[in-house]
Amino acid sequence: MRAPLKDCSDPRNCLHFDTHVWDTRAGVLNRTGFDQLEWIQMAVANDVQVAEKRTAKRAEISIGQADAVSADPAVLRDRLRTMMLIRRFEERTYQEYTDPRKFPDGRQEQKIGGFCHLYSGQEAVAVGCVAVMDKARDYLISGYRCHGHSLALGMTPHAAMAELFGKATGCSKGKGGSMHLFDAGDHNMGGHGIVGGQLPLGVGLAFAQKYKKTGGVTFTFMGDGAINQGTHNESLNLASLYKLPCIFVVENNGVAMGTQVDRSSAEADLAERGSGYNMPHWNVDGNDIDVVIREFSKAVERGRRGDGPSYIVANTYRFRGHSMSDPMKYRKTAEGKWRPEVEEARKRDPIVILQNRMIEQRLITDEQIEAIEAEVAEVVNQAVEQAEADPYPALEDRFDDILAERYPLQK
Amino acid sequence: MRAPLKDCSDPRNCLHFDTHVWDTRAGVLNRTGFDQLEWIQMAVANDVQVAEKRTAKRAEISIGQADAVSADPAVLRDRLRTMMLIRRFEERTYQEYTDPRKFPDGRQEQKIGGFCHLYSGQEAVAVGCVAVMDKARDYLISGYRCHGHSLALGMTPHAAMAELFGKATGCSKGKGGSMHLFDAGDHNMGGHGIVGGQLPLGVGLAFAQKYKKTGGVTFTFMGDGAINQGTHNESLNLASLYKLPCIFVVENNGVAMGTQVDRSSAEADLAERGSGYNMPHWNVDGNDIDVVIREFSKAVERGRRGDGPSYIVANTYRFRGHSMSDPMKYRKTAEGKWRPEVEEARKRDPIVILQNRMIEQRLITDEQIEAIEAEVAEVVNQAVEQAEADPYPALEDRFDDILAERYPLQK
Amino acid sequence: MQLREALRSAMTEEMERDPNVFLMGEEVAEYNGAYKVSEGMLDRFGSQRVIDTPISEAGFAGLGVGAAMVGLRPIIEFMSWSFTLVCLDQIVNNAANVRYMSGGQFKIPVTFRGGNGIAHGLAATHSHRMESVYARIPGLIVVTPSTPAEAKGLLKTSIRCDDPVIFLENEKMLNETGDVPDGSDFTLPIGVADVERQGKDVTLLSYGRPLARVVRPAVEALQNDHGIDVELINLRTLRPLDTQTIVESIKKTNRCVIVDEDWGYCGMGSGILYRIQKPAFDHLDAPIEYVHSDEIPVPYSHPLEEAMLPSVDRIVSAVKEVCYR
Amino acid sequence: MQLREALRSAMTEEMERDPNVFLMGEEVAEYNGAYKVSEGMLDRFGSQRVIDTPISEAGFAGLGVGAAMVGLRPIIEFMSWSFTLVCLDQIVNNAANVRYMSGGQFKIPVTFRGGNGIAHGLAATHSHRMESVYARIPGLIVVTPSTPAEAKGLLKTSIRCDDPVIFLENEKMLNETGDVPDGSDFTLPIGVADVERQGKDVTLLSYGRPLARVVRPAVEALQNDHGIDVELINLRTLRPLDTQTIVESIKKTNRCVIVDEDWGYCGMGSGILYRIQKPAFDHLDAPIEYVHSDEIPVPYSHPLEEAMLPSVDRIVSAVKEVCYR
Ligand SMILES: Cc1ncc(C[n+]2csc(CCOP(=O)(O)OP(=O)(O)O)c2C)c(N)n1
Ligand SMILES: Cc1ncc(C[n+]2csc(CCOP(=O)(O)OP(=O)(O)O)c2C)c(N)n1
Ligand SMILES: [Mg+2]
Ligand SMILES: [Mg+2]
Repeated sequence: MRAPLKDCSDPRNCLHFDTHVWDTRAGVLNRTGFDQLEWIQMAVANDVQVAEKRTAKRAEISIGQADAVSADPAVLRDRLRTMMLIRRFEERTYQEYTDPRKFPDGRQEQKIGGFCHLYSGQEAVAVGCVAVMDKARDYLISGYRCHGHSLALGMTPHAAMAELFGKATGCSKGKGGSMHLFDAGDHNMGGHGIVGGQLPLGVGLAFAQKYKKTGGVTFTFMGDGAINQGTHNESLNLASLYKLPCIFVVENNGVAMGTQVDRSSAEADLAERGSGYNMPHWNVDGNDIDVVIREFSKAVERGRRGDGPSYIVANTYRFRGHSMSDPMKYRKTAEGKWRPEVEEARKRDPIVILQNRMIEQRLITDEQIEAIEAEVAEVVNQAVEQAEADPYPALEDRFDDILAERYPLQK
Repeated sequence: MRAPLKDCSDPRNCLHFDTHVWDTRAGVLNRTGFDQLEWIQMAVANDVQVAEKRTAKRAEISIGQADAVSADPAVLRDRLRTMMLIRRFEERTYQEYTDPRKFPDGRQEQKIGGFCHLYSGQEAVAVGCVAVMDKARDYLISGYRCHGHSLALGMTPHAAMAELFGKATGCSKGKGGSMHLFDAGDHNMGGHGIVGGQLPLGVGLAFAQKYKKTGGVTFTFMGDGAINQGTHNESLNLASLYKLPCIFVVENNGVAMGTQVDRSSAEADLAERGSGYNMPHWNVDGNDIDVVIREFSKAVERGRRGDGPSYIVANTYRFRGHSMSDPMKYRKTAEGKWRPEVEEARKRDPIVILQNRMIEQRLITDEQIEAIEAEVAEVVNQAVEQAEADPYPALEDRFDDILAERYPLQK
Repeated sequence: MQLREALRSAMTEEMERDPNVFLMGEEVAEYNGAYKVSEGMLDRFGSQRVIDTPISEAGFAGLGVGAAMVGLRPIIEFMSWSFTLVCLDQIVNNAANVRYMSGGQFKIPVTFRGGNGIAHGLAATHSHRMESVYARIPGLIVVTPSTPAEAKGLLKTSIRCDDPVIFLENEKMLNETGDVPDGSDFTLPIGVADVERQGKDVTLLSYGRPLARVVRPAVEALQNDHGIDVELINLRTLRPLDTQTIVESIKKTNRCVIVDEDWGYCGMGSGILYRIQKPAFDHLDAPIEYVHSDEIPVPYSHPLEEAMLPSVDRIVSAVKEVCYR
Repeated sequence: MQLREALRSAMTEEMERDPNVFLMGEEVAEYNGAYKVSEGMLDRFGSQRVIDTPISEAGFAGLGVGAAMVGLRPIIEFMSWSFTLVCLDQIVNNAANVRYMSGGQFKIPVTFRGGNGIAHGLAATHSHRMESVYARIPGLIVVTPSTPAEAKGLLKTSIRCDDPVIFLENEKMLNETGDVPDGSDFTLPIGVADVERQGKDVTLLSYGRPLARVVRPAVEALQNDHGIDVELINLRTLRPLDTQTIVESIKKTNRCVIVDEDWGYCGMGSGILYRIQKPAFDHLDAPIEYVHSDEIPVPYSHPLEEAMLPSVDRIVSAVKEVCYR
């Protein structure tokens, strides 16, 4: 029924990712190169040779408490549900974006404006991340592809959809839109439209956590394209110099708009971009939520212990186009057919991976999965209906929320 | 007579720097960590183990044609003279900056305005660099500490001093000042005041060289502080992605203003900041001009061959303060005495190193050195006198040189 | 011809004319342009001259300036001028200052182009109107077309120009169609405003996107519904401003209204107002009106965004006000 | 008290008052401040609260905004506002926009401060006057003192303010001395201009550094040598502008001259001019004069730099012109 879990055939998503190789210098967890098999073999060979010396250091980062295998089945089912909810929300968003609102007089109107970037295919990263967060003290900040992170953090599909519709009931009162979803209560620090612009903010959140000694950590997300912004260099260095509990997560979905990673980064192994900052940097399989949880936990522990930041590249795949207008020619053959990579990626669908694993481990049945499917579809349905019925903000509201104070101000 | 050439006692200037260790991946020349002896030993051990495999790769970068030892004695003497000229120019600039111009009526006026950053102590880097350049097709671009590079490239001390005095005869007609020395004829592309701002320009110059297939290379200089600007990430990646003949040179003089390297960079081995871009990156002893020449030549050959950029950290020392107003407290003990590092650095004076080596090799005599000393002092003297006698630009000239065209413009 | 095609044909012709011209930017090559402006250009000119970049605006903007210093003539496309907030230093301190600081030793023949301003539903980060920021800078030229013919004629002159040009398009303008004179010799002058419509009652100044969106419709409404005969000046170049054409017009009409989509305070219209209020003072029968966007971050929600923008109604009211009607 | 001491005492008092306030910037701690503004503060507050940064303006400006989102009150020192050309995005899109884009969920109580404008002999890259660039942005507050008392009183309010404040000092101002009221309760209001001198003939508007350098001397010369009685308004806050105080004054004097060191076109004075020309139009007997720096990159050479700046003579001429004398 579910596509069976196969050996990974897309090297980008291959489980080699979570084989990490230790650099000989203190605390530096190195990466494996996914497109340089020779290098991987070499690294593994070295690993054996110097295994003795490394054991002490490897122990430094122990496996997190949130290890999937030992988790409560209810928790696992909840994670699966969240991933399925995100998928359903995004696919519905796709429909809502492309189906205009139709008025009795024949007029049509786009329900969702501007750019809209869907998260389908990357769910394991956001949901895995939130699984290791302590929401009382940790923060998450992301780029403009932020629906998944927001829902994973607890935003209701209604608040998200209403924001996409520009309604007063949206999480940002309709002022931010798809790229700028915020929820202070969820410690969802946005939704940021400028590529790389959120990185210094993430460092600042982590700075505040250290300053106030909360023990919290901040997950700072970015895309594979964002690593080429200047803020990347400045933020990594600051976070490591000040030993801040900032966990940088590169969601490497292989492409920035239409530019494949090997055409945007001189070094195709993106974890390497995290070297030079005296910070652990490694690749993980971003399609396997259990791997995400295990690997992110290490970074969380390191952060909580006061040892500073980490740099994790979560390798995954974006099922949809960059935004709604993207014909994805870069994924098609000259004849306009999908390239084999797309089929391969489908086989590594993070939701299917988790479903199959849970079925295998008898933690869920096909019937239960179908029940979840129906339930999240209904939730999203209702969110859309309610958002559609909700009012737009009053026009005068556009002048609110600019400043917190009234002026003249004397304090 | 000359302070004898000792074993390096400042680890920053230790000859270990030019021991480079090969990474196993194609073409990547790795660095040695200068403050991590264990790592160096480890690396060397590995080097032996896999020496076989690496031999082929190491051969890829052969020693440049400009190897000091085999060079013409006249050429060597000329290099020494240029270094001594720069030193004399800078020390005289120090005097001119601090001695105001005195008028008969008792009025005083500063001769040199604004910030002024002296190059004393770093001469081997600029002079060694120019020694490997083919000035018909190569370019050099630098930051605001640009007097040394400019003189090494052939700017007359008069044109430089007149610029510092703000005179019409200055290299930039008095419009640029100390931080913005340019000479298009010398392929001296400036003199740039914004830390890191010149890096993308250097990439652009190298882009033009590749575009026009000139075979030229561009030396793009920066300080150890500049590696923390965003442009560093963007420029390194672009240069390597496009395989441009851009040679990044970090002049690591140990400090950015008053901030020592270990307080500005999370990783104290600065060559590491060049990793992650699929580009050779290594440390060199920036106080030994022969090492500079040998190492920079490798990068030049790589560039000319079309293999792309290199990243070289030239470790050196700044004898003077950051700019003229710097009391250098960060180099003093609580009692206001110089810390031992300063004495150590003096022993590694790049001029003394070259002088002693040349004496040892009987390429120069003490008397000849003194003659050079007298000659450059006189040249600088005359430059100052002439610059002092030169006129300021006419006030109306301030409206010139803004745009190249006249408007309205139709073409 | 669509405006995007006019831009493409300007670039194509100039690249054929001069091998030193090349095009670089995010998604300009293999993707055929984020907005399809450069469609087909990779096929035509190859990957040496039509070049995709990583998302490194400071890097490739500066690359363009460096390449221009040694004789290339780069066309640097920004996906949006909003994104140049991350690379302003490269444009201001390098493109605009290097010539001056070197005492005139270098020319900087680079053209920066891309979509400027509000393109609807993109919210505050993606809706910046950057014209006043650049128009303020000595050493830069700022050009903004509003029709396909202007797009082609002005872009060609910009590429041929030896100074750095800030060329401001708008995403929503690209689909607009219009006639474009034939032949690769067609160019338009930089620094010359166009009196689009002669009129005797009031001088209306505008540029770029709002011309088609609201200004031209408002001019029609004013004539038809209010009998007000507007002299409409399309500025075309924002730096250097063609003050002479404007002041001549005000001498005739004695009234002036400026319309743009910038924020008012320290915005483009403020600069224009400053340039003309003194020479026009004795000829003005009313204060100069300036119709601009509300001074708020651009809201995402469609009705709010619509409400913040200059509208036909706002323009009509402002014109009536200066005409004391 | 020196102005630098006034700034230091404002920061020191606010850091003592509120543990969430901290100071961060290049060379603020161990070097005691590039211009000694923060001298002694590292010793007093320790390295947790007085923090040196690498040369990463975008990084630490954004760090300040992020920390402010969760309740800290950062004081971010820029060695020069000129250098903020490399980090404008962090200030415009993050400091100014995050509150709005989140529908008001976050306050951003960050103060950015440092030297703005021309500090002599620093040439084009280091002499930017950034006030109009920031004053244009909704979501920001822009404050600029001219005396030690103002520096202290305004900086304290800025630090206490829950919105992002752009606080513009000038390197050459730091040595100036003046009385500062005793007590840590002394603050001055943001958004209120100061009528420094009452006068009946002409309203003169200025702010920041030129006040002491040329404006106050010019006012004296106008009174003594020309019998012109100037009403001098020190704006103190550039956003929000205290339009009311200005217009009230013009109603009395019927004449107005603006003086700043910005470039004119789209500069600060253009914004001020726009704000007042309409409400003041019926009261103006002459066009508003705006005395600003020449519109050229700032030259290094001292005589050229001097020549480009507003001078006492230029101000006197402009005032005489609006007074038709
Ligand atoms: C500074 C900046 N430049 C360009 C853009 C336009 N842009 C938006 S998303 C995007 C691609 C980003 O790709 P990536 O970082 O890989 O994230 P993904 O879309 O794959 O999640 C680009 C170029 C922007 N928003 N900001
Ligand atoms: C973007 C920017 N920020 C700050 C400065 C001020 N500044 C000038 S030089 C300097 C230190 C640079 O140190 P480094 O890069 O090591 O070069 P060095 O002075 O040692 O040659 C600083 C902070 C500047 N010019 N530009
Ligand atoms: Mg991507
Ligand atoms: Mg240094």
